[in-house]
Amino acid sequence: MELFLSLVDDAFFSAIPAIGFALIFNVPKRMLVLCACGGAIAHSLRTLVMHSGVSIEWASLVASVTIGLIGVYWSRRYLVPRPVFTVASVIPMIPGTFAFKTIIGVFTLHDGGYSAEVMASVLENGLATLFILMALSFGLALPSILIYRFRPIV
Amino acid sequence: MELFLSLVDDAFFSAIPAIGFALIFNVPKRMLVLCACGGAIAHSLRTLVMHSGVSIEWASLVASVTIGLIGVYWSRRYLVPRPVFTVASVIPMIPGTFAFKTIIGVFTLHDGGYSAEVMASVLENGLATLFILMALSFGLALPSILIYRFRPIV
Amino acid sequence: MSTPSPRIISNEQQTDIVRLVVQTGMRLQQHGAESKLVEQTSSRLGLALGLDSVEIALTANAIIVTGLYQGRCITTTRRVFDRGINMHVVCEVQRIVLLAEKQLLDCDLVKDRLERISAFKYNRWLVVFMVGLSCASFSHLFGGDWTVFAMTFIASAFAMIVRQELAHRHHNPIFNFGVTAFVATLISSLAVRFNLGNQPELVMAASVLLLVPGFPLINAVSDFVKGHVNTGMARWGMATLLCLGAASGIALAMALTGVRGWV
Amino acid sequence: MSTPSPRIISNEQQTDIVRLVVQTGMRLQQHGAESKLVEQTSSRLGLALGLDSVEIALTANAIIVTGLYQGRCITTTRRVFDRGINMHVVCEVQRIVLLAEKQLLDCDLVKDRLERISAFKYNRWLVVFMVGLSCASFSHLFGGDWTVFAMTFIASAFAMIVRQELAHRHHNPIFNFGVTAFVATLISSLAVRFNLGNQPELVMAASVLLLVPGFPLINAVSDFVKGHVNTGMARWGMATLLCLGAASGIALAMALTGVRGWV
Repeated sequence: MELFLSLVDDAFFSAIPAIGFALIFNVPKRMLVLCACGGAIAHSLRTLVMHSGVSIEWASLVASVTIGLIGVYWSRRYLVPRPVFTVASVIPMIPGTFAFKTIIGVFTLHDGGYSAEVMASVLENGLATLFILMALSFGLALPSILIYRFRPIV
Repeated sequence: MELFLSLVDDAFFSAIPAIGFALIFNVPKRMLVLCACGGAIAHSLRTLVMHSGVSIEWASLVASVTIGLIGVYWSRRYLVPRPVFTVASVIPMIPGTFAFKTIIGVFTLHDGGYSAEVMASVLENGLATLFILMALSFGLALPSILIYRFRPIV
Repeated sequence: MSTPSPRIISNEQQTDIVRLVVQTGMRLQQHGAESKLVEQTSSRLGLALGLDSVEIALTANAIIVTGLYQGRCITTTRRVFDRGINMHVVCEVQRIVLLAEKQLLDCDLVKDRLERISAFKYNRWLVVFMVGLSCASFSHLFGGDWTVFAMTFIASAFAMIVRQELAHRHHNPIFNFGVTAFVATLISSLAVRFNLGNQPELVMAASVLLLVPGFPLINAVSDFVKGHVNTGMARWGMATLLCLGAASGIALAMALTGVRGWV
Repeated sequence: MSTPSPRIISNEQQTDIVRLVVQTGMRLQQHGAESKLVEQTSSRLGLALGLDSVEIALTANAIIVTGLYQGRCITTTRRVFDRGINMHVVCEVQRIVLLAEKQLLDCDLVKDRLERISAFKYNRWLVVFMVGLSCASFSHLFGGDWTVFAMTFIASAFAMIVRQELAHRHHNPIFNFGVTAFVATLISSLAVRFNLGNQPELVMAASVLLLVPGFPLINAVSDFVKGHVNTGMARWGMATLLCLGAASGIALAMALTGVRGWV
């Protein structure tokens, strides 16, 4: 039950950034709901998968592959290109804090001089940022390179 | 007074490399004086700004933005493209020693095996090199991306 | 793909078709479509309008199209300027191409429709509000309480206003990202200074997330994976530069206020 | 930009103009102008000579130009070889374009003038002397005394002679940088071995500074910032390779002499 509540919270608060970024990308109005759904599904799925003990990168990959597949379905149904929904949907999973900590770490290394701890923090956060980003973007591309190799989706 | 003398020394010994590199770049004869002035102004300005407590990256940025702006003026006056003066003028501020120490550090890491101190030196020098280079080159571009967004300078 | 009925195309018509193809590709690339979509969609238009084959070379900021018809080939190139991501335009262009493929639009109609596509934009205050809420939601997802939520909303909404204002005046995007990050960090450093909320550093981290270059990054990887290495590297480079711009803005704000987030 | 008076252009004339445009762009790019300058200057020439619009696609080592006039388009491409940085040529080309824009030069005169531009070079001994003095000045700026100054002058002057000699024989620039750095480091390591001056290591650091790839680096960032990501990355890659070449030369000399600068 507690897990369920936290998943609902997760879903709600990741639907909002999905819509927010969809507005920045000027996604057509009638697709906004799909972006919100996509964002909610992706992030809460990732939380669920992580809850079962999978690490954040692999969980991100699972979530983004799922969104990629849902995107194929929506894309064929509404006859619009896939990135219209998928990119906004994965935005809530972008590793913002990791990236921020990496940058702050680099500044600290430069200003305050080298220290092993700061270096460790930069490396750990930097690698996490990189791996999660790769999982997200590669996951989105997977359906089209696996299934739709020879013909366009729409 | 001491500051003034050191600034004069600075200006003189950075005018020389500005001319030297202007010769390598085959800058037309009548522009050589401008390159010398640019080099002298840029480096002594940076020394002055650093003297007031600003770090070397931001001081480099200030100096290169100044050169970029002066370059706009000269460029419009003599009807020649801006890089003709500006590149040679910022050459004296290129972080030569930092870059050199970084390279030597990498060699030492390779030959002598990893050691935390050498790694620290590589990182600190490498970051300084990178930040100063970015400040210099971005600073030169700034006037044209801020003021001359829609039309050519000359 | 449908096989278009064979028809005779004059030299002028061929020129017109090639021009439509290049314009389609240009619009798609200008508004943030990935390279494969650009290539596929515009070559489909050319085939639908009766060319024998369409060959497209994409670079990071130009598109080169050759249209072949019965051994005649016409080549043209266009410079592509980045006009900001606009999925509305991408959808509209795609729809026109689909209609042309079903032979519902001829050359003139396609031209007409393409010219009539305007870059639809959402009301700016709606965007400001939603983007503020988005960053606030990020801070909630990262574990912030409601004070952090409110502070993040304020900081990122102001930052978004700055970003829109600068974009409206056609300022350079890297510069724009730097200034926006500077404003966001400046406002959110207040939270750290006055120690508001359970984790005031979260405000600083979350309020700059409106600058995540999501489209360039994902398009970059997509291009890479599908073999468009050159445009992929260009997009990746642009995403990196935008991040660097934002990082410089953060650095400047931190240097001025002396407030630092973590570590 | 001046608005050219309307005039009739035949197909042949259009071809001629496009050829002049592509040659202008080629010469600028060959001699180290940044991409925006190349694009802007050559498209201005096309407009000044009467074309309706000029579209230019730049890649790292080729230029593709389409010139449009009343619906007719002519496209041509040229391979661009790096001929070394020469600001004299860039200035001359820019001047011709400015004159053409003021309608003081017609197509034939522009052609004539463009062909007459020769790549002016300074007297090589003057360059050797001034470059030696430049590196010596660097050593002074870094805090070296007059012995260091003199040693740096000698090392870098010799290195510059080697660099010119190799460049004159059209050797590969990366190889050239390696050999030059090797010579500079070999000579300057004498200062460290015999412990000359207050900081003999400075001689080693300063004498290789004649190899700083200033133009590629600054042009790279300039291209990046102005949206020419592809050419920017190519320039950045070239600058990195030149640095790597120089670093290998330094490494080889240090391995042979056993003398090392700092750490």
